[in-house]
Amino acid sequence: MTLLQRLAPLMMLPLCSCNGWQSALDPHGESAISLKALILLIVTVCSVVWMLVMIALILALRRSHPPRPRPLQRDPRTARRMGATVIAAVAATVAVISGLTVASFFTTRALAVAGRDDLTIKVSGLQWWWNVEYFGATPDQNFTTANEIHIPVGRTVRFQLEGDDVIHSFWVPSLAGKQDLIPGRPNELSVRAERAGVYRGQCAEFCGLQHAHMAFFVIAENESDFDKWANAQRRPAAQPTDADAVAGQQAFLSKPCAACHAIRGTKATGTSGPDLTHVGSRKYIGAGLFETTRGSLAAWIADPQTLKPGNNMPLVPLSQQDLLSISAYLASLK
Amino acid sequence: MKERVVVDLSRLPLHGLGSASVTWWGTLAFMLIEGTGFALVIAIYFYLMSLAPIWPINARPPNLFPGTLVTLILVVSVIPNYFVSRWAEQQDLRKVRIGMVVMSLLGIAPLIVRAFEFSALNVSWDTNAYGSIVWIMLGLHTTHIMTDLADTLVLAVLVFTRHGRNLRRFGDVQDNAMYWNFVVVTWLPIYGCIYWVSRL
Amino acid sequence: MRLFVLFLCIVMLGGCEREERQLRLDPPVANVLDQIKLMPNGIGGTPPEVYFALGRPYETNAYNLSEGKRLYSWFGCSACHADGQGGIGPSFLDGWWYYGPEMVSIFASIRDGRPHGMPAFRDKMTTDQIWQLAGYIQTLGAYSAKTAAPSRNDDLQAHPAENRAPAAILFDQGPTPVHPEQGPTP
Amino acid sequence: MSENVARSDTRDTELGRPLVGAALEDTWATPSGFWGALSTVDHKIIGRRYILTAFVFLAMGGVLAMLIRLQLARPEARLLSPDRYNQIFTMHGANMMFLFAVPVMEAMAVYLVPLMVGTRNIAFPRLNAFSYWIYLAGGLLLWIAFALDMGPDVGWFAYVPLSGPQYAAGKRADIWAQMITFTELSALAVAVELVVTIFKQRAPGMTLDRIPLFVWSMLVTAFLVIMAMPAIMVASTSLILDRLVGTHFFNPAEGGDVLLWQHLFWFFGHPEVYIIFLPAVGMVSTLISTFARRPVFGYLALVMALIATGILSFGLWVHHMFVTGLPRLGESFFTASSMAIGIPAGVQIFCWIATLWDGKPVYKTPLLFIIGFIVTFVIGGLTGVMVASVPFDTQVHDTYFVVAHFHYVLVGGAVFPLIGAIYYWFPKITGRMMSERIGRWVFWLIFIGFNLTFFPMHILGLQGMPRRIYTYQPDMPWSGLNLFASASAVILAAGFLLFFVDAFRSARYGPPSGPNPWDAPTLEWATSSPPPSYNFARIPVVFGASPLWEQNETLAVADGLRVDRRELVVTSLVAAKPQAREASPRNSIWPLLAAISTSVMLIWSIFSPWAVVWGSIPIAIALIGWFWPKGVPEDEA
Repeated sequence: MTLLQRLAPLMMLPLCSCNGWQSALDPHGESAISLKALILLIVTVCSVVWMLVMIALILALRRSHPPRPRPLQRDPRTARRMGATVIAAVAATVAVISGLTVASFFTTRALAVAGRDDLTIKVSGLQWWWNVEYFGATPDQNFTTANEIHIPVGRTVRFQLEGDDVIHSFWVPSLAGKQDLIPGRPNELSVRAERAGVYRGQCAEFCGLQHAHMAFFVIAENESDFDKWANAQRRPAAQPTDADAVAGQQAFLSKPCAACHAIRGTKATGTSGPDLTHVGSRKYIGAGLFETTRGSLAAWIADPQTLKPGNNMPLVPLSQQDLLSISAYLASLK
Repeated sequence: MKERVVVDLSRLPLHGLGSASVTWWGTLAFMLIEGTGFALVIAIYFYLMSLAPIWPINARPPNLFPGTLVTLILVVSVIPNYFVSRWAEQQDLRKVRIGMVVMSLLGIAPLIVRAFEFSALNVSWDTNAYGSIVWIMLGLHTTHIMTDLADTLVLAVLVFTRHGRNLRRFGDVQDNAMYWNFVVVTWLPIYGCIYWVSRL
Repeated sequence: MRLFVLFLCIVMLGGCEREERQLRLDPPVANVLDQIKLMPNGIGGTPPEVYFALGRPYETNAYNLSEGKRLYSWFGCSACHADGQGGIGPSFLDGWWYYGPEMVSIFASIRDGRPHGMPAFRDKMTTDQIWQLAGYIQTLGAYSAKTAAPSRNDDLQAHPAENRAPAAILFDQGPTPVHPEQGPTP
Repeated sequence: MSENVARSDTRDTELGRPLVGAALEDTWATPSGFWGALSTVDHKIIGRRYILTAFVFLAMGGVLAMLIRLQLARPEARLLSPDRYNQIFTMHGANMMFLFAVPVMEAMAVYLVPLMVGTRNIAFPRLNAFSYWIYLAGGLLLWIAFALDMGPDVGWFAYVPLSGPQYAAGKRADIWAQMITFTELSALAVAVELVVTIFKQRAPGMTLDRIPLFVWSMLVTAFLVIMAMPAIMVASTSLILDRLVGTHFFNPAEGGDVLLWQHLFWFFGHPEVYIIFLPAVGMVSTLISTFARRPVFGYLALVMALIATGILSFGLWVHHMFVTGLPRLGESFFTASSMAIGIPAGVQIFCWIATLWDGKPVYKTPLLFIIGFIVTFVIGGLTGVMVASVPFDTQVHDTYFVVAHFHYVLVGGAVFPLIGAIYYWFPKITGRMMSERIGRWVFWLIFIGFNLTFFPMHILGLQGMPRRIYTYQPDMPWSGLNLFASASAVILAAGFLLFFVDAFRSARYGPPSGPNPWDAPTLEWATSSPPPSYNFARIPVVFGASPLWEQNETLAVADGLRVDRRELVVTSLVAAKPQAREASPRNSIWPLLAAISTSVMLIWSIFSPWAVVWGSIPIAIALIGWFWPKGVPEDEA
């Protein structure tokens, strides 16, 4: 039992830790909630089983043994009793196991029928960021963003998951279980957020150098906020007003930046990097690396290979002035 | 620990044939390994086929002639193979010598035709997944013909040396014959896949 | 034993050369790498000493070559040169190049552009990237394959992979017809 | 050689006991010196090497593990670059699975099985030597590559496309794939030897129901190896072909499929777990019966459980692919099958507990490790039941929960029994005892260190920490438990260090053990420790499942074998009736030459397909030299 006593506090720990904005034990999505129920059920049952086995083991070791000089001398009565006990124990195992199988099967069914999907979002995993496409009523209503997904609370959202280079895995523990993004095999995942909030997700399938820094955020907000956000995203980038930002735009377009990044409404139409049209409005840059501030933008542009070694954004030599103005421009893209 | 002799082994033969020989079991085990390998490549073939919209993937099905010829040679070769095995069991060295020469020739013949079989596939290994898998199947089986041919040739030489008149040699000849049957048997499903499934 | 150690050291050098992944090129080094000396005719020339000091990383290092392959598609080279067979622009596979197969001239072609339609990528790519791309393009037309050269893409098979000496394989087709308007013939 | 031929056929019957020993020694001994070491085919010498090498790899893998823990001890640590880190965790996994866990279990069998079935050498001793050299070459290939910054960096199951031609630059992934070929080659060779040894070389009278349970477990394991490993060889070969000559097995654009890799890999990969675990089951059964002073309870049930586990293990590979979007119904089937394998496991656990309950436990270090095994392995088994559930798995797959799970299964379930087994058989192998006092320290350090290190990982996983990340950000709630795990890992490492120290010290200065220090019932204890080169002066004859307990005064033996040539008894498959006095090959250098030429071919073939053509020629020559009769008495028949 000593082991159990030592483990008990650890067992409790997750259940009380609620800062898990990326935690299967702090669910705010329909499926995550039912999954937590299943997790608790199975964990409880298994803990009981484990304790029973340990009790049996301790009894076996503590038993006061009748003296038997020779190992091979058998006692048919004990043999029979042991046989019965073992058979009973095995029967119990079978019962527990089939019970758990049934339980998990029904949870699977519950997940499979996740209600009518009325909002579809296409998420593509790339080394090492997430490209997000929203589909409007008409094609011109479509828009693209990156690493930040807004969804309306209480509505079932269908994510179309596509791996564009290697296998990634889309996982927002607080909302739902994970689903892989596999090249050549599109997958789908239905998610419904029950409470408004910011939920962190992260790539769960090893995908190379920066697997560790491939996070994204799902922001669940009420219908009106969501629409407001969507309309803002549809608009092309705001034209800069203050001199600094204007200079920044010039620099951005004349430097390599524009070759990989798109900013709708400008000549920057690169597609190999994240869309920056409203980068200033996003909570984080660099796939969850830093909160978006002018400072962090400047730092990131100045030396991406030190902050996120191996990612595909090159170290572009920039003058102090260019650096400042570009970061000012990007920060202004709300 | 004191010892008490309860069994006298001195009457036993120095070497057993068939299931009394360890090499026989060893050969069997290796056949099991390679058989699993063949089963797997065939499984891959059908797996890829189930994914492809059309099969074969933009390629004409292979020309039947060379493959069928190889199949005929292999199937026919089973008959002398059976006799070699029998003669080995009867420990008739003279017949075994003839048989081994015949089997060597019957091992070389399919290899010659096989050379043309690859070009008859009408697809290259790097054209698409269909090309890759048929090349692998054919290549895997070709290596088996080659290895067994090498074994046959060495044995054929051996039976003409002073080591020929030896129960072990006859055992080796039997194992080799068994392995050749295996090579022939594994070819049939592969032949079916490459030449006929692609025509379905 | 000593021989074995010696052998190890050789392999070690070779190994590191081929496989180490230089993720960040220091700006000063990048600056120097930008200083190539080119012949007046824009064909031959020499790279800066540091290029050799680094062990000609852009020709021998597998990671750089594969990065070059990625950049080839990211910067739309295929728009004119297809997968190397050429189209609007000349082919790379025939190994018959207007400006020769030297790294410096490839580097110059990409950085500064060439007459008759080859644009300059000076403002679109960093020095590091241009060198990587140059190294990759050199493998496209190589007569014999490098073991460090990239292999096929998870993509439709357009031409044999670079690590299989594509040029050597495709030479029997002979050089693509000369388009004089595409620049001076060497 | 010639005088051997000249010498007339002499039988042990004609000689007295000491003379027999001397004559047999003369026939079976491995000549001392370098040449003898390279050409030996003695299963004990090769088994010792195998075990030693495997433990060296364990130590090296452990160092990598400590580096991993060091890096993860605090958020955004810059100790290791992501590139290095990816190589390190890949090396750790590949090394532990392919260079330690599987080989060490087979190595124990190579040493012990011939002794336990009462024969003089393993079947196909030269193949045995070959398999060791190949294994060594594979290990060197991997580690030298790692030292050259060429170490694989794609994870130990190397999922395509990440390991494929486009995304894995250079030869790193090929080195991983070819290392697999080396280790699988050696594993398959040993599997064949074991099957044949167990089928055909058992002591007269050792019928199927008298085979020691460790031998049974190795028989099942050997069949698992034979059926499972071809899958990974096919997989790694096709990966190399994709990368080298541009085949399209895993290229969706040309009709290939990315998931095909996962199917092939896990069709091998799941049985792999049982290839590692079943030998441990055998060890536990053997040790428990010795230290409970009882024959293990439910012999038949345990054998059936072994076989059932072996068969089931091929029916649950898809539970590694629950989040790849396969049809839900199929997944539910695999949930059922994965859970079902818990039943044989239950049978085993209950039989062991029953044995302890019935017996009179002697608390020596080996038994401590067995008890520790039951405690931790049950946790591992139960978390296994958890991840077998599809919905549960969608939350914990590829997280630290799974990391914790398989460390509980592999370390708790296989390494604990293994260390127990080393403490148990060490006297047989070296003739000296290991220290009981240090043994207890080793046990408690490893047991506590292990649980403190890995239990928190369950929680980390549920808190959303993915595996294989080289660092994590400070704003994640993971740093506390990670630091705790890293600190506890030091205790674990200390335990292993102490174990190695004890082993080395005892091998030299340990107290002599005598033939049967534990009063154990199986045949390996019927001969001296360490056993003579010929294992048994006269082949034992058995009448029960625990011979040394049944005939504890005098051992029934058979005679009539020749002493002037290497001769052993071949018996029938079921009833173990003597069939022949088969010869066992002499020492030979050819296996080493064959291994060298094979290694050259395999490594060369990473770089050029032509290696397969030209490289095969020396292999063929070596094999002919290997099998060509040399006119020694062993050729007589």
